[in-house]
Amino acid sequence: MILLINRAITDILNNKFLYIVSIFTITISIFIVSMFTLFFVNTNKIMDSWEKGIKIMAYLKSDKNIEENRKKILNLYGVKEIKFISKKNALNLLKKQMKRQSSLFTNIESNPLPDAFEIKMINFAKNHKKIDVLASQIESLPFIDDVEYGEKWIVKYINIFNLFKFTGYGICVVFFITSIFIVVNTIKLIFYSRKEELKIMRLVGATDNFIKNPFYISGVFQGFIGGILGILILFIIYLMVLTNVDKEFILDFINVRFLSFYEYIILILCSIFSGWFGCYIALKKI
Amino acid sequence: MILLINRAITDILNNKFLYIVSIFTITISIFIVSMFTLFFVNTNKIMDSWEKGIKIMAYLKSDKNIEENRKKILNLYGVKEIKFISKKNALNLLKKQMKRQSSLFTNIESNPLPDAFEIKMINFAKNHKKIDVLASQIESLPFIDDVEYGEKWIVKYINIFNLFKFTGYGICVVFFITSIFIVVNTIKLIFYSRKEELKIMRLVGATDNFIKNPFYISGVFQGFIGGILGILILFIIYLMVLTNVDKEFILDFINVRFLSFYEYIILILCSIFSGWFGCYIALKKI
Amino acid sequence: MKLEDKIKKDAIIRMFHVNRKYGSVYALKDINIEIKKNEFVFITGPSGAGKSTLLKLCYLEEKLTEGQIIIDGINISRILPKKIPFLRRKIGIIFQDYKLILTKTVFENISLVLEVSGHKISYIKKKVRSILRTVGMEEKINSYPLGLSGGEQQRVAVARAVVGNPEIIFADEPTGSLDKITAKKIMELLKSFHNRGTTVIIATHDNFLINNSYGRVISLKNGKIIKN
Amino acid sequence: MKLEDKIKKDAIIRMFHVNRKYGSVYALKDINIEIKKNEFVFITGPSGAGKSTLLKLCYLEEKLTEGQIIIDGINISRILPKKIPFLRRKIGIIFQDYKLILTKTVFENISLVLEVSGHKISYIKKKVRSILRTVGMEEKINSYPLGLSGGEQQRVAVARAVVGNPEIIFADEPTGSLDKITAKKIMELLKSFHNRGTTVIIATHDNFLINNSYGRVISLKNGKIIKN
Ligand SMILES: Nc1ncnc2c1ncn2[C@@H]1O[C@H](COP(=O)(O)OP(=O)(O)OP(=O)(O)O)[C@@H](O)[C@H]1O
Ligand SMILES: Nc1ncnc2c1ncn2[C@@H]1O[C@H](COP(=O)(O)OP(=O)(O)OP(=O)(O)O)[C@@H](O)[C@H]1O
Ligand SMILES: [Mg+2]
Ligand SMILES: [Mg+2]
Repeated sequence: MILLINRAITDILNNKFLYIVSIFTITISIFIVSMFTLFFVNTNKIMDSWEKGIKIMAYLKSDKNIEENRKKILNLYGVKEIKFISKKNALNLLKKQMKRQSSLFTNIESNPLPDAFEIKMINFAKNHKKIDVLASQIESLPFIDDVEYGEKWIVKYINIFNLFKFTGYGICVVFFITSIFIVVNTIKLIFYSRKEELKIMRLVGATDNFIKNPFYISGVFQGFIGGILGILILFIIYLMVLTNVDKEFILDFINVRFLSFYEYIILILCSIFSGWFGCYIALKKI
Repeated sequence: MILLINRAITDILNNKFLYIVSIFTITISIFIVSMFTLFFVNTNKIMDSWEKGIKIMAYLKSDKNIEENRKKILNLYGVKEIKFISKKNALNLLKKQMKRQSSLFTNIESNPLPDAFEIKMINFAKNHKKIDVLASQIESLPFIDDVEYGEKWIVKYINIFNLFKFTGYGICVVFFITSIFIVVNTIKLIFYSRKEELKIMRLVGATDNFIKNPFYISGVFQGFIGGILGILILFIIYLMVLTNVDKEFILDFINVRFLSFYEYIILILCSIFSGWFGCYIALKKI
Repeated sequence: MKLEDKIKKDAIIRMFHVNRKYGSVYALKDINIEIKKNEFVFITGPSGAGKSTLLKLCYLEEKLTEGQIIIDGINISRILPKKIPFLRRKIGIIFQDYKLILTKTVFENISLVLEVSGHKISYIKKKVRSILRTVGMEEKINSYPLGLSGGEQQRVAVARAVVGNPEIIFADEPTGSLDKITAKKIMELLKSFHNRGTTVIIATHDNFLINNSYGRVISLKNGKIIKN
Repeated sequence: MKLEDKIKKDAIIRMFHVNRKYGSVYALKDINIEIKKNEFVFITGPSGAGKSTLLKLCYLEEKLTEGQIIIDGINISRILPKKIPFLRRKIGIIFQDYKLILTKTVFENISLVLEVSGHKISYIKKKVRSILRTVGMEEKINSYPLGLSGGEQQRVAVARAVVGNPEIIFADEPTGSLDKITAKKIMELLKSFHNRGTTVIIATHDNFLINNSYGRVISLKNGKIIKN
């Protein structure tokens, strides 16, 4: 075992240039993947905050059985939360929303607005078809007068969320695969330039494992170092951006955050995996 | 010249594996860059459509010199377009917007709303500080009663636009640089595994140019092929996604488009450049 | 008594109707050789006669086109791939082009053979040093092959071939880059292994080596045996 | 009359107090040699004596530690880098380790020398073929070096060295892998170039070559000249 690690180390020292190239490649790949993760993690929060805003307004007939009706709606699949908004609250809200135009309402005596439920949905139901279905289910309830749910507006936004989310996930997956490809390629190239050496080792009686194990060790090592460096570079850039950019500019809107410990671990594991996998693929045909 | 191209070709044939790896790497890099470009081009359109919505409402004192006042505002830096909204139009708009609550307005006789200008800004001014400045300039005009510009709302959205835009541009630049790095690395590695050959050529009297020119030719060639393949792969994936994904889902919202001819050319030029530049860097130290 | 058992008793290497073709050209044609344990054999012939090819077939760097080769009781065209390393550990090879690993020092190149068969570090260090002394290369123990002269590289190749105390030594032109005095020392070394029971097979075109030595001579020409 | 002009007249190669150190060890120490145009010189000595190093200094593969070497009137430690290729085109080199390009065929390896100096394809094809015939390798014209025997590779290396009709030929152990008959043919080839006016410098440890030949002998040992 000590001999094995020893061999892996001398191997790295004897082929510094190749290992530097390979670690550098892994570093870049991990940097890109983690940069994207960072971007995605942060924009995802924006999307989440938008999503929270999606709700259905259900206007009630003048039926006073509010608690009972609320339960009926709660039983529908997809409903998460229901808030009752009395006609009085509705008018106040309206006045507040329309500051300037509130002068319109000063002379009104009777309140023509209906009572309403504000209905929030579980995440799963936040899809434009599912909302349609839920809305018509609610509308068909006898105590409901009318249903309103932003229609076009809501559809638009849900579609943006989904477009972002799916392309986001897609890009992340593509990155991960391509960076593994690139690492595999680099390691393959390294093997190519060392194939004579491996042939000689075979000829003096080395078994497959004897030849391959140090490569796996150094592959994992390269992955580990590359991963750490990649995240480090990202972190440095992140700090540089954060100190140079007008802080209010971003911070008053969302808390841009760096990766969590959990995400670190995942990224470094991915990096180690790609080093290992690169070796695996490159060694398979030797 | 024919001899030169001849040598470049035999060179590629003699080192198929190395060239395949290198073209493959360029393909991947261009694929990533162009995927990102595509993503960015399409989301950018969304952002643009949002941006168009940013406007300042300037409420007028009861001054009838509308044309003159409009001109005064138009002279301010950053103003692009001004639309006059009379009090009557404003009320109609309000009624339309509030469908449900429009019953509120049925009994109103006198219109308490003021006349207003809806002011759109040039792109350059779409920054939350610049809007602040412009708004207070407008407010200080004698014929203006009050100014309203979405305040928090607008600031939020402008910040989102900018966050997206800047990280978007940033990611694009980082990609381009890293993919050039990776291509350079790959080509360096290829040179490394062929340095003996180059040394021999030197020893039999080859000049620098004699050695390097075929490499440049094949570098450009690799870049070209890699670029075409990368875009091709992206296009295939794009078609696959487009045929499989629920069409309304995306299309009713924005027209997702593929790259323009102009963008193709840019990408392929970038790819060729990276092949050439990879050679340049790798050859510099030889 | 099986055929293979019978052969094992008296012959360590036996070739039956061995052919090796490259494209349509025969590098070796209908070779039949039997080499006994502890024999000292020269394979000779002009450039391109097939000497190296013959050795390469024995240590499995090249594959047979037709025929059978039995080494130490093992039919090498039927050997399981994972057993090949263990066969090779019984063999010491001096390659015509040395085949030193350029990224490893002289010490590392030689110790590799011992590491492969799992020897202890302390033993390896002692053994490598002593074998380098024998070939007159102890001063270059930490040099890299590219920092050695042609003859020095060849001596390292010799040292690597014999360091594992192999049962069979294949030496392909082991003294081609050496001056007469050093060449004689290397031949003496090979003979001392022979005296300890090793089978030694030397491919060479150098008549001087053959004339000043003892042992059997097999002459090849154009891939065929012309004298045995 | 400047010093360099004077030398040009009678000597094509002249070395003044040449030293070459590797680390703290001298591979060559205080070498003073003058070689006239159209001389035929053997440099001899045991393995590690410094023969190859001496040649490498002349064709600029290695750098001098101290001293001056003047070749064809050019002081090679002061030569402009971009002029080196043109100096090398006047020189034909047979490397001890052949230095064939493994990814190129025999034809491509040899034609490279002619392409480099801008010859026409038709001339190149004819010339390469004829030189391969001379060394007995015309059948292997489309082989790759790894598909050749050791001696065949060496003959390709010889062909490459002489194909450009160089003014000086440096031959480092040019017959080390060749049987006596082929070796003799190669020596004849080198002599025929000598007869046409080429300066030939051969590094070898093979006394047989030297004894059966004509020409001046310079003996090295441990980096010093012991006989001139
Ligand atoms: N991999 C190969 N592909 C094609 N031909 C080959 C290959 N290896 C060897 N040959 C041919 O087989 C013949 C015998 O080669 P071999 O190396 O056995 O000769 P040799 O007797 O060792 O010669 P030398 O004394 O020059 O080393 C040669 O003509 C050579 O060109
Ligand atoms: N690059 C190098 N680094 C360190 N030492 C070197 C280097 N090249 C040669 N030497 C040493 O210089 C000495 C002379 O080497 P050289 O190759 O000139 O010997 P040679 O006379 O050609 O021997 P041979 O007949 O074995 O080829 C040797 O001891 C060698 O180890
Ligand atoms: Mg041979
Ligand atoms: Mg030498």
